[in-house]
Amino acid sequence: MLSYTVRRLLILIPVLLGMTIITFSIVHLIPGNPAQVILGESATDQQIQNLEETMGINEPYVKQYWIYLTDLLQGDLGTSLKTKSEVVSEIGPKLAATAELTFFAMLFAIIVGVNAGIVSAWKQNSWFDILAMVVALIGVSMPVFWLALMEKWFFAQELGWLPSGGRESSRDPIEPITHFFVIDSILHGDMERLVTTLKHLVLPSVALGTIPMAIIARMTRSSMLEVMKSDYIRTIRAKGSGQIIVIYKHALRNATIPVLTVIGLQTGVLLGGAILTETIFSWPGIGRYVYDAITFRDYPVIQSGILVIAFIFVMINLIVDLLYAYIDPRIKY
Amino acid sequence: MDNIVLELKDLHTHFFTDNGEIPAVDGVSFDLKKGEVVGVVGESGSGKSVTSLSVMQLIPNPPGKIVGGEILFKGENLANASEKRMRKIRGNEISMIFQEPMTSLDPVFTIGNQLIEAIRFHQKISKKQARQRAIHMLELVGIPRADEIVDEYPHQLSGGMRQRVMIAMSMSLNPEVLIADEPTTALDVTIQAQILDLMRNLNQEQGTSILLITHDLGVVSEMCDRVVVMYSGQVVEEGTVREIIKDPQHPYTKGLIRSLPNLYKKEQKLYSIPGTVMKPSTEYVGCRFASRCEFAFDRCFNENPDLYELNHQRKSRCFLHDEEKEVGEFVDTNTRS
Amino acid sequence: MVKTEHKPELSNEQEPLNQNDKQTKAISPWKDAFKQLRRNRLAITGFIIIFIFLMMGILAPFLTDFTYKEQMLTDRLTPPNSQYWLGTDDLGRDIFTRIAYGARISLAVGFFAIVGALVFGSLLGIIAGYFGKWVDMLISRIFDILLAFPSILLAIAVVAILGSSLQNALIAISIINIPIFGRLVRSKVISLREEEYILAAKAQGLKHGRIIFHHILPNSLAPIIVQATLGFGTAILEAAALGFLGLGASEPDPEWGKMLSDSQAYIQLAPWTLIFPGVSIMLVVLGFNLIGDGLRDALDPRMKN
Amino acid sequence: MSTPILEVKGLKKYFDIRGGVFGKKVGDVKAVDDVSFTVNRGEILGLVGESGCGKSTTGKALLRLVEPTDGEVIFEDENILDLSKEQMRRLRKDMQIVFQDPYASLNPRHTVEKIISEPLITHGVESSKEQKERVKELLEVVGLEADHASRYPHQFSGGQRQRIGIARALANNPKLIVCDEPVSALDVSVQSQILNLMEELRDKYHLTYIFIAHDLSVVKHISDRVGVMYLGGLVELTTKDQLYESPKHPYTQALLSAVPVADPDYEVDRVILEGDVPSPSNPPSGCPFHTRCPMAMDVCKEVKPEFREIEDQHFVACHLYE
Repeated sequence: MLSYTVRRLLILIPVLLGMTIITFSIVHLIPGNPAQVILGESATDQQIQNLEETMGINEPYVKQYWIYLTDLLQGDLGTSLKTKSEVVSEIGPKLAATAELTFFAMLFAIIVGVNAGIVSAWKQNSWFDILAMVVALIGVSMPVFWLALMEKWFFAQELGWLPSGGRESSRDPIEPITHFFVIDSILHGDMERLVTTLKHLVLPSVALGTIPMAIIARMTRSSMLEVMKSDYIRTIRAKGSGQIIVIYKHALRNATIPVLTVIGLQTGVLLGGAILTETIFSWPGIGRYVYDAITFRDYPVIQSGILVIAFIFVMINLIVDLLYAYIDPRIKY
Repeated sequence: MDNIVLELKDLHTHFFTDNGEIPAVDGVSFDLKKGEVVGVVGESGSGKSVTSLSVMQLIPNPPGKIVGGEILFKGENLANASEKRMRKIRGNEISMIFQEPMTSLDPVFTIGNQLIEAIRFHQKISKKQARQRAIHMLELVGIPRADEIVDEYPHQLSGGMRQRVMIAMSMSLNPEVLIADEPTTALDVTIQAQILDLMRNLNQEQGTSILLITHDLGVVSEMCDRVVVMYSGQVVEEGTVREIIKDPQHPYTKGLIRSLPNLYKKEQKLYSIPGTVMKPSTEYVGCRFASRCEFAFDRCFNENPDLYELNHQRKSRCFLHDEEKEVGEFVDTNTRS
Repeated sequence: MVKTEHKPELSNEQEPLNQNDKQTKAISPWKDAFKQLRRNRLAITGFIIIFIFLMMGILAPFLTDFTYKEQMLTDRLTPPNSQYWLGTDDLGRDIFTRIAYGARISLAVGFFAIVGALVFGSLLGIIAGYFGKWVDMLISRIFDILLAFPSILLAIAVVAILGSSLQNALIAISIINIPIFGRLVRSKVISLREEEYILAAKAQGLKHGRIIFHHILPNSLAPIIVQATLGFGTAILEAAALGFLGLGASEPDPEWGKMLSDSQAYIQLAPWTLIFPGVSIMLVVLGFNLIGDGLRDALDPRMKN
Repeated sequence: MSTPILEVKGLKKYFDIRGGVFGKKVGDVKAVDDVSFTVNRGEILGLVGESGCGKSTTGKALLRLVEPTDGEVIFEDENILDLSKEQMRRLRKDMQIVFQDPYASLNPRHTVEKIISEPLITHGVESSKEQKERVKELLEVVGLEADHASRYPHQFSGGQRQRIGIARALANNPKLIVCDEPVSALDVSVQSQILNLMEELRDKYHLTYIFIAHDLSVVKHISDRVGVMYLGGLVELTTKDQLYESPKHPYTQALLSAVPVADPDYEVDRVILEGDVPSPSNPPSGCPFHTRCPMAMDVCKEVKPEFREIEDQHFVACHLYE
């Protein structure tokens, strides 16, 4: 297990380097003079020159990349052109906001998706199965931002059941401790605020989690059906075990293995989807941060935002791979 | 007759597929007595495995379904027993081992976990006791280092060892009947010898009745008291192992035995039955073997013969038994070159 | 009556095929798959949906009296009625017209992006899978890197580098799909290389080229076709997402994602401006997903026996 | 009769085991470890052994379908391991193989016609009329009908598929055919059809077979001489009568005694071997069989016995006969 972990970590090195090459290109390879492009038409020569110097644009690419990389390793993610402050100091609370949203979205996706998949497989061809699979099929075909817009319109604006955006009510901002507002409200011992926070989480999490939920449900179902046909399930039935043990103990554990991979990959979809969902629900997370940066052509922020999200995605997949090895004893290294 | 533990009466198990209804088991009857080893022999597609799965009600449904007949286990008809009742019987009173030891154990749980689960489902004993019992069973089936193996995963064991684990699991509750569905087919011959030896000992020491499903006449000859020969979903011949091998009556059995290369006999050329096994079909009316049979005559293609009872528990499904003369002629062919 | 003459004991006697031997004609696996697909009602539904949108795109000029950029400023945000079937947007443009023209954009972007990804991805995948060793190492690592980004993010990165336009969005979508096809083809080639019939081909003394083109390629086609069909759907979703973020089509192109983005502000006032473009995206993607699922069932790699 | 067509000297095939943090080579599986034998023109040499003994790898290594690690394979006075890939490709005309799984070895997307004509095209039969004629002829030779040519493999039964595989192997009139478990996947009644067919073809076309199988009775039936393999090496090689009547190696004795005989009167003096075959990645020292051998001596643990001729035509690798 240790050797496997170490090997997985070593494999990550070229991947992480490759990622930085791509994000490096965002700022340094844009056609024309990057400084000019970044600062826009109205920039003065002086401004362009200053930026060229700080970016080291006249150096060869290899050297520029080296500078970028060493800066990164020192925790320097560049400076926002819009706010003129360090990206690294801005990104923390936004990351927490995104993490909180992603967590709840994934929680929703996994709980609903896995259970719907199990029941569908168990009661194959029942009305529940057919309904669930139709819903899942529609779910995977839906653009996440459209779903978000529709939810916002219907549940927030038409029905007024839930807040239409933001993480908290603007009149009464929370004193952040961890920047995870659910945890912060608990730490403050403020139950009313906890309810408000959770209410704000419902629409964006459901919007963001629907597609992964549909995919997880489909995957769980087919994986369960596959496992249910296997020889060892027949053995377990031949021992006289009941349906519950067969399904929830043996079939589920075996079926989890492919489902886990899907969950890992869907986290990526979720993180990507966060850019769209957070924009629609004015969620002050990293997705919206990147979206705003796109609108303002704030290249250093786009660059760092993408890098940070990709980094998180890679780490989540690493965890999934390690979990894999934990669940499936056949994987040994 | 009173010591019959398992009796199949006119069992019909059909599969309902896109290509129509397939009578995989088409009116099978035979019995198994206490302490007896009965072999069910047949080639692929003969319905021997489906028969054994039917007894346990482990036919994947859909597409398979028992559509007729009785399965009497100590007088109780299992063919229409509830799932709840079957769960009590499976593993406890009738247990089963399968052909593929490599895939028949759950890969993500330890050997011990799977054994303990089987024991504790039927007997209310503590985990610790069940574990002791599991280790004891592993020792009984000749697994070395049983107290360590119990905590290992199936993939850490060889095929032969896994089949021993399967046997340990199936014997752990001292069932009256053990159904072994091609238990050694996937194993090497030296390992097969070990497993057959083990099964023979269990049969002799514990008095377990064994229903042995196999395609290998050698295995049958070594293990069984009586033999049932199946072809295309039906029993074509039944008798003691000596009768079947030394004096086969049905043309199929004859052909099968003659087409077997023998380790201890010199033969110039093997006999071969032309053609392949006919897939069972609901529409076909004639004898299932007629198209491959060198003795077939008109009646064979239009009518399916009954099982003729030649002697006590000696049966054969062939029109040639209709007249004494023809049987005589028939037996003659055995010596023909 | 016993037949007296017995058949000669000839070993190479014909084994009869099953009862229906005489009727058995050659059944090509492709034809077989096609037959199965035709029986699949969901897949047929998918084909119908895609066909309708395809026709809408092709026949757009004949279906409406408007053009997609024509602004009827007096009729802004009109709800659906007999004149404007699906209503108008904030600039008074007919939404049905824009959706019909938009079908052209979405289907074309989906098609070209996936075909591009398919060609480059398969090529790289075959090279990596067939030649192995360091070539495989290099190509696989590049795939790993590209797949390390959530796909929409990588698309944003590519568009950020190339500049935002519909064409660059298409290129971006193509690039993010390359590793998906590449990996699929690579793993298929590697698993096929182990197949006994490939070994048999080698044992016959067949040349590399013939093994690749006559054995490996035709047998890896099925999963590629399935992936491509599902890929059309994802590519359309990705194009819409880029359009929504303002990184794809520009004014006045009636790209569906962009239409949604433009109308966001009118969500309460004129929900139809958002409902119909969204439903269109969903239907087209659903159509491709249905076909893809149907194809997967029909082309099941484990051949029926 | 006894002119050698194929001589194998010290054939080895090791597969790398990779592991550790960097996936570097940490050992090897000695699938075939120093195997030598000769095959005479027109004979059938049987190779038997249990799974994992390396018999199949040996067969494939002879044809360079897996590249041997070391050794010589002399086919008609030429060491084929020295040939370039292109020379080897041309030589495949003369050396053919029939595989175990008659389904897996036929391309599911090709018609029988294409399957059988492919080797013809590859080795110079260009006119499509000639190809068609030959395919028809070959189908008849193996007992199929000419109109089967347009069908696909999935439309045939196991025995028929194996006939197709045999027809393909025969296409270019080969001299040597390696038969890699050709009847193991077949039912008993079909198995004898294929065995008889193979014997007939041998006589008709003066073929030489290397017949690999795990079923001792099948090998006995068809072979002239038989080699027994254990853990990557030959332990005994002699004529079939010698081998089955007076096996010398303790493994051969145990193996023969383990075969269940379809005769209730036959009392076998059974030697039941204990334990499993050791892993070829970590073979025991000395004689590979000493861990299970009922007659193991001290020397067996230390020294690997030489494979040598103890009687005329009878080769054994065992310290008992030194």
